[in-house]
Amino acid sequence: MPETVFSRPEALRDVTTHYCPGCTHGTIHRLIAEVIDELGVRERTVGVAPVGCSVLAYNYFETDFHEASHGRAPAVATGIKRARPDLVVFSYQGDGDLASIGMAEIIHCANRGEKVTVVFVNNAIYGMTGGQMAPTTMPGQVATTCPLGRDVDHAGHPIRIAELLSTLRTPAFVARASVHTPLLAVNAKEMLRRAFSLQIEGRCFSLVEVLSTCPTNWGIPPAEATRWLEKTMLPYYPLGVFKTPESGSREPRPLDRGVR
Amino acid sequence: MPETVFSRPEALRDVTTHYCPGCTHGTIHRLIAEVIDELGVRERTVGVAPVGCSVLAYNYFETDFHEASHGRAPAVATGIKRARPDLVVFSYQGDGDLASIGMAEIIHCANRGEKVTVVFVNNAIYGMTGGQMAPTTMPGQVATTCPLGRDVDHAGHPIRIAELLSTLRTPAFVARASVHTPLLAVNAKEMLRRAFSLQIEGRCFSLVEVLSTCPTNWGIPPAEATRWLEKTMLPYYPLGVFKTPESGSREPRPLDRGVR
Amino acid sequence: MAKKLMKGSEAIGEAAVQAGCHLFFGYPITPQNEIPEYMSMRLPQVGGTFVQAESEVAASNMLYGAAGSGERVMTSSSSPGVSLMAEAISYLAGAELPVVIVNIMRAGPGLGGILPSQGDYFQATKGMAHGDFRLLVLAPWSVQEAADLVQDAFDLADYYRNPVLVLGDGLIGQMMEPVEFREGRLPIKPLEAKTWAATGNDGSKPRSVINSLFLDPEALERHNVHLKEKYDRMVRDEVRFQSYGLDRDYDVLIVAYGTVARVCSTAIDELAASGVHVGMVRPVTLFPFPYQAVREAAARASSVLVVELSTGQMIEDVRLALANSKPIHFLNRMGGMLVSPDAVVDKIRAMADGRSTEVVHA
Amino acid sequence: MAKKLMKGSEAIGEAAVQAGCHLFFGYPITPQNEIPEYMSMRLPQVGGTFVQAESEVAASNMLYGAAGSGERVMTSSSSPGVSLMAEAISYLAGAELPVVIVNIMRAGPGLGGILPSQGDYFQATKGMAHGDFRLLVLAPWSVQEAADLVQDAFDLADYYRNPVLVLGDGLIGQMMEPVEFREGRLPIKPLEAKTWAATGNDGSKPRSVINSLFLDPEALERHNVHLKEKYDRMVRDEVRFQSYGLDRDYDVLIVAYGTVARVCSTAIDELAASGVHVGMVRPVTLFPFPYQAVREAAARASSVLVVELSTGQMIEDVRLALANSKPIHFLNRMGGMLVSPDAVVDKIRAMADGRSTEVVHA
Amino acid sequence: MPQIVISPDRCKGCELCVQACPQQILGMGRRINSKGYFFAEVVEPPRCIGCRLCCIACPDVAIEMRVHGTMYHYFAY
Amino acid sequence: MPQIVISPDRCKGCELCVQACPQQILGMGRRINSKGYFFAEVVEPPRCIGCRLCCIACPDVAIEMRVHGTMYHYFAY
Amino acid sequence: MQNDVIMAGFGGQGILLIGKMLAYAGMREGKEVSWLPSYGPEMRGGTANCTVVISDRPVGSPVIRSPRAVVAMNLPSLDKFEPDVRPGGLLLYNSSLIDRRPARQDVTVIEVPANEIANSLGNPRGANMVALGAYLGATEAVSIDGVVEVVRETFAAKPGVIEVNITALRRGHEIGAAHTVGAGEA
Amino acid sequence: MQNDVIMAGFGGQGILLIGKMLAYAGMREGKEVSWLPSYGPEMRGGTANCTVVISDRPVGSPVIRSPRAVVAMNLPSLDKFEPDVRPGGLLLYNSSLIDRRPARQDVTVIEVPANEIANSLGNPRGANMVALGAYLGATEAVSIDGVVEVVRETFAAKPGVIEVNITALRRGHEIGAAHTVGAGEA
Ligand SMILES: Cc1ncc(C[n+]2csc(CCOP(=O)(O)OP(=O)(O)O)c2C)c(N)n1
Ligand SMILES: Cc1ncc(C[n+]2csc(CCOP(=O)(O)OP(=O)(O)O)c2C)c(N)n1
Ligand code: SF4
Ligand code: SF4
Ligand code: SF4
Ligand code: SF4
Ligand code: SF4
Ligand code: SF4
Ligand SMILES: [Mg+2]
Ligand SMILES: [Mg+2]
Repeated sequence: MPETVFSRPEALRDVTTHYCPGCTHGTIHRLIAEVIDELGVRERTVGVAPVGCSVLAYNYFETDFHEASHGRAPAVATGIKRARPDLVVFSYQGDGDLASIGMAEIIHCANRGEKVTVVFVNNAIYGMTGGQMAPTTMPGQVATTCPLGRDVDHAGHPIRIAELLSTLRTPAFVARASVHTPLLAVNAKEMLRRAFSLQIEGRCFSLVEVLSTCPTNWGIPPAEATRWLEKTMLPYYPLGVFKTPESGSREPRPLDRGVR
Repeated sequence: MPETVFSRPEALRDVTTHYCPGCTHGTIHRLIAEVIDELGVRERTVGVAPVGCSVLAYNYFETDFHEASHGRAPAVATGIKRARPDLVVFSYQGDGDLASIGMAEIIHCANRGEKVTVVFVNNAIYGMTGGQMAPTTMPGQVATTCPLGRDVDHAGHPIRIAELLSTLRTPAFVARASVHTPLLAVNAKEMLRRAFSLQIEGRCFSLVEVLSTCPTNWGIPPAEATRWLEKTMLPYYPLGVFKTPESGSREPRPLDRGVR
Repeated sequence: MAKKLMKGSEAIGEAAVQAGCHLFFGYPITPQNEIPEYMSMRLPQVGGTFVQAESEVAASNMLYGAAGSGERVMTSSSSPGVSLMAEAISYLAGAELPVVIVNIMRAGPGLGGILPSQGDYFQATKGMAHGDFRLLVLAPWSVQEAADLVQDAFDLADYYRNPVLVLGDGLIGQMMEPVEFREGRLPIKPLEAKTWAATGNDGSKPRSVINSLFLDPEALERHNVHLKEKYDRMVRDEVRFQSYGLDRDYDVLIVAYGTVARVCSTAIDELAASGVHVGMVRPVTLFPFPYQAVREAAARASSVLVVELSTGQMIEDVRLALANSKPIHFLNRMGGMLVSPDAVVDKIRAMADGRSTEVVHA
Repeated sequence: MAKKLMKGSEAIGEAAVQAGCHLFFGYPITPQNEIPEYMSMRLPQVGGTFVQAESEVAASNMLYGAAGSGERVMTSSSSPGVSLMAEAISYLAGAELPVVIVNIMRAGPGLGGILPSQGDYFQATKGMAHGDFRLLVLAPWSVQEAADLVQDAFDLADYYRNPVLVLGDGLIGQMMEPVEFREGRLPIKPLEAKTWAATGNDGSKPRSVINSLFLDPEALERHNVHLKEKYDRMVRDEVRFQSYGLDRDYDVLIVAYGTVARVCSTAIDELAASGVHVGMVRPVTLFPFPYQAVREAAARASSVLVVELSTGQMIEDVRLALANSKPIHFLNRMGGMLVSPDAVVDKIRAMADGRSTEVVHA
Repeated sequence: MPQIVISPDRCKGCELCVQACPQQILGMGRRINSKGYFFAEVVEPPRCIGCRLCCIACPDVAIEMRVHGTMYHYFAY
Repeated sequence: MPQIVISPDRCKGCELCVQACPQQILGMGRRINSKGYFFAEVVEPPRCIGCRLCCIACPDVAIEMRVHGTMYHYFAY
Repeated sequence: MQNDVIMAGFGGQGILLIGKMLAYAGMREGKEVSWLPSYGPEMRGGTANCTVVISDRPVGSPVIRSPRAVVAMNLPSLDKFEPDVRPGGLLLYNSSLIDRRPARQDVTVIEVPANEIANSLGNPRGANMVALGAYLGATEAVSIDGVVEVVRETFAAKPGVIEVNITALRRGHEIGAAHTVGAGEA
Repeated sequence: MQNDVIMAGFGGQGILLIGKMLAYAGMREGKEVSWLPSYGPEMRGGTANCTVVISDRPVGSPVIRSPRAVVAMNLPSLDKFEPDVRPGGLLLYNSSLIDRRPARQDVTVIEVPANEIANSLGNPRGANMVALGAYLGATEAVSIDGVVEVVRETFAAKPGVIEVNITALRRGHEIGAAHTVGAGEA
């Protein structure tokens, strides 16, 4: 009898997604679903979908779901978790959603130490609305609202969410992963597992930033998109764990001290 | 003929403020006004007042002003500066205003590198509305919405704005000062001068966080309030310059690197 | 329970707690800071949770998450803060979540002032946010009624799966009056278990998805029709109003709501003492508006006086009710200024002797 | 200039640029992404500035800052995004800042869908936010008119020192039609220098403070009275509407706005071909609403048909206009579904042969 | 013996699996599926080493793997 | 000779100047000003060293300083 | 029958507190009551006032433009509210801090040296209690015994101040009683 | 006189482009025109369609429920729009990708092997031009010469593709012209 050693996880519904060919949103979905399955928490997990290409995430996971308003998923997750601390709550958010309009909500959710898990999908663009500049768009990268490429003098440099959040004093798990190669995807899953586990143990807030491709709005085929990610995004968005509940405060010290 | 060596700066209107006795909002106002005078830019300076105890700041400075909605002063300042890059634009904001409701606006304003100056008055409380907990309220500190003292397990740890903003990649000047002793006030003025100067030179965004007292809502007399600030706030909110346009990126590196 | 002297804001908080509200999410704003402050003290005592949100935007979205989990939840704010909740309130209505929202109105527009106003009537009853939806809007005129309506609001919200707005003004929030909480209060509506709540799924029921997105326009149209039917049921079943002085003949009918109606009641009493009889219909639900009650009571009067703390908003609903059948006069103050009983008396006298002119619409 | 085939969104952007709009602050949202995209390309060409804000909240507050500096500025969004601007719009009205806001409506409530809708009528004309204020609301029915009204909007905003809202729907935003921009266009209002702008002060004029806060209630009341007078002037001077087919006798009068009115015009033409004459009044300004025009045109009809892409919002203004003088019928679609000319024809036929029943209000 | 099963209807033809396969035994076919995509196929099944990199890379869970008998994995997954 | 001038009507009686003065020559008077505050007074004017710490500490710009003749400052201000 | 009063003074004079005590005592006597503070501009250091209505029937307007009585604890309060007292009404003023006599001739004016009395009782913070006592003495709006009860409850946590406050209340009552004024008819 | 048409196909087939070219050519002939895309659900990979109206008088409804013509470039489009064609109208379908014949009997059906023709012209991306040509041939909604002009302008930046596209257009035109259908009366 052949044994099935790789197949769709239970927590991922058996439907075709609306994602474009090669879009790694699908990969990230699968990794989350695998972690939920492996931790055995599917029946008490509630997801929060963002507004972005993953707006229909509630159609893809075999768990209860809330569809949040644009950027406010961390607040919605807070409401759920405070109402029902026994649930496992995760939000799934894009970079426009989390790093632009939802900046206040993610920082305060992390800073309050809400025991929720945030999966932050950074594809350096607004996918759903057709390729506008995101806070994470790379310098020089062309987008529909920066047709000549992102000009850092006008729009600033890309925001690094993992770095930003890891400076908060409240204990948390913060990591950045990528799924553009299978081995990195395996590592991403490990990060997600740690993130969910810490929540389940009631330890802390957790966030995994996952670099993702948007072949459609980057205007390049999927395989090339993984190379672009590797070449352009990876040097600016280093992978790894930025903060663990044990690692304490990581904020910068003053360059020079004030007079005392 | 006696020479007047200390008197009200021109940029500070000759009126009595509505601030409580001993409230250091008044001191901070004066320092800003002195800097404006000394840099000779009063006639082309436009201030942005927050919603908070300093909501009436427009009555106190001898410059044009905008009254912003709660937390959005950095967006208003952006609008002004983009419309009229020749103006010197500063916002004056409290910790509820800037660090709570206005978190997204201050981060994105700083990250875009808007050439404006933000004076951030951190008094660890919501002054105007009667002493509710702020994001900057100290652990254990009693406030009207944390009557048993701030519980970090429930509300998280105080947010350090200077540290948070200094991790952004876009060049900026970020410093923290205090005015609870005269010598520190002199240093605070120096920080403000650098902040305004960098704006005037068109160099970068600048923010000076100034620790401030709220005798009324802390429920202690002014002199005691300065001691409380010194003892409780200062160890958690170190003074100094956190970022200069030259000092580059200060974001934390990963604790462990991802698999490549 | 014995009567307690309570501030309106505190009575609102206590009423919510007694109605089983377990979670409160809010952000300070005058003149209703005492509501979150009370809740921060009181909820932990009953095993509930108070969260000071980072903003009204966040508070209203926390409400969404907690309500979607099936708990009784509340937020409160004042005018500018409510405007920041607009998007989320539209989501709450679209996803049919039962929540109670309290707006202790202050004067606007913009930052305005912090004194009482009724300038948010249109926002509350008609255009709160984008999309076609309605809130059930309850307008108390006393601290006791504020407490009662807050309790009813939770039942109505659960029954209709719709946000309910309690619309007070700074006076309701700030004044103290005796309040009594009925013991053993029963829900005013038959309530069912919230099987729709998203609380995890073990396969024993269909998945719960709290949602207002319908990409298929036919599905969204069906949803809109469903919502409209719900609002129509509210219109049919939930109209509330109070009559004052309609047991005698009267020449003028006053229409006013909230604390303004109380001021009018004093004026009516004073006029009665001098032999002038005036009636009043006080809408308690602003949506649904008591069109019929106003129409019927006006039929017995020769003219109608609308009193509001705004440029004139409820007056449009009165005009819809009356359809030109009676002349309408208008008395208002704005910006935090209050209508006094004397001003109402004067206005009624002015109507009697022709010094007041009818409001005519463009 | 020669006619160009342009998408509505792009025509709106170009019209703004030609009206001297120098700054655009916005946040993407379907179905109007082409407006910010166009501006991001076009404004730098004319020395202007495009800023992609972090949110609609930020965009609307940037607008406030830039408008307070005396520049011509615009933002655009679609329904949920406009709800997020509510607080700032109240501030803009309170501080009397001239700005142009474009809302390309989509279906709601909540996230809803992205197809055309008119569900934001109440929000636009009545309850946009807290406090007593009004926006001037212009509703184009074609790409050309969208361009024209955007240009007029800047003049009206400056003249009244008030936000002007251009209310379109997804069709206006997405469709392409020929557009012509008049060269040497002159302002439609006499405009004065913006001496009130806060642009630094050298002592030659009083300090400028852009503000909506009035802690003294008497001052705030005066401000409210001042604003009300302004709105009354708009009501007196700015009503715009278009008559269609009123040059003949007609039995039914249609009232509809925006692209829905266009659909109705096709239906009217088709009916005329079969000998049935129907008239139409199309409000171009939604505030101020053309009450009188509707009333007068209805007087010649035996019944009125209101057509909307909502549960029925403008119909309240029609009812205010008619005050029960004519039976009103209602035809609507929702959720992104569109009214077709056939549906209008059928409805008119149904009204003729008694199959359609009058809308009666509670 | 690892066996790779690609679902023609789930495949969107992104070619990420093709890029991922260390044995280079995956390729795009010439047929179009119901959604209009060319879909991936295993060119030389016997050379598959069962590394599952293709499965992991596929964003659409279009690839399943079955094995007969024991096998070693490069990594715990 | 430095000369300290405290405006009774601007003073809110917060005592921050009293705390700041290294010479300890400032104190609170017993009179109430128009706003209901006891206001600060210079107790021993001749001992003033002109350091301006009181001026800097005062949140209400209630203290002015005038000098006759040259003087040195602790710090540039 | 309705009694209504506006009590006004500096923020720190304990005005809101005596208003609440009055309302509370009224409620305990079975009357209908309302207490309404000024919560004016979100500013510090201004004056504070509250309106208390005590009535036999449901309280209509909690806002009283022309109160039956005014208690003015400082000059700004007297300036502000003196004109509003209903003709025939009552005006109590704290002569310790107010150095002008009220001008109104058509109202009963009672001069209460509240701070002096409080100081003389060794209870400098008790001027508000003196004023409340005087108001009670003049109007009998509620019984002094009821208020004494309320004082005991209010200060239950600081038993040391109970008796001095009751003494202050009674001393005020004596002053007020010398000018008893009937309550108005509602 | 009014011509209106719904053109539909996969996202990548260049449907919106030929619709725009048609409208543009109409405008240049002095006609009133409108072009309306489906901008349905914010999703990827679905089908796209647009409605073009070309008329002698101002365009009324830009939304056409029962179009005078439909151009279906793939099966889902045929399935969706076949029922909507106005009786007596025109239905063009891309027989290269659609393996069923339309069922409607009350409309003129034109089979256009658009991809095959395009491939045979060495211009595999030109199937849309073939279809446009066929529509023009059948309706003469606007003159083919006008459209040729528009093609030249549209591809001005890529001169290499101009002639192949014009050829594709003309080949389509021939097919359509074999079935000429008059325009409707508005
Ligand atoms: C309040 C509001 N503003 C804007 C939008 C429009 N909108 C939908 S998705 C989106 C951004 C999507 O980008 P991102 O979050 O990066 O997700 P992605 O699609 O790239 O996965 C925007 C701006 C909206 N729906 N609501
Ligand atoms: C939208 C909105 N939310 C809330 C408020 C109420 N409010 C006014 S000031 C303030 C906070 C003030 O605290 P902070 O910013 O720390 O300033 P401080 O008074 O301490 O100087 C709040 C919540 C408001 N005016 N508008
Ligand atoms: S648009 Fe980009 S992010 Fe969205 S589904 Fe397509 S590839 Fe993925
Ligand atoms: S309340 Fe606090 S911050 Fe506000 S003026 Fe008083 S002391 Fe200063
Ligand atoms: S399992 Fe490994 S070797 Fe086999 S097809 Fe997949 S990637 Fe290639
Ligand atoms: S990775 Fe999956 S979707 Fe992509 S080509 Fe391979 S099997 Fe198909
Ligand atoms: S100047 Fe210095 S020494 Fe003189 S009074 Fe002030 S603090 Fe004291
Ligand atoms: S510091 Fe200023 S306000 Fe304070 S006591 Fe001294 S002089 Fe008065
Ligand atoms: Mg993205
Ligand atoms: Mg503060």
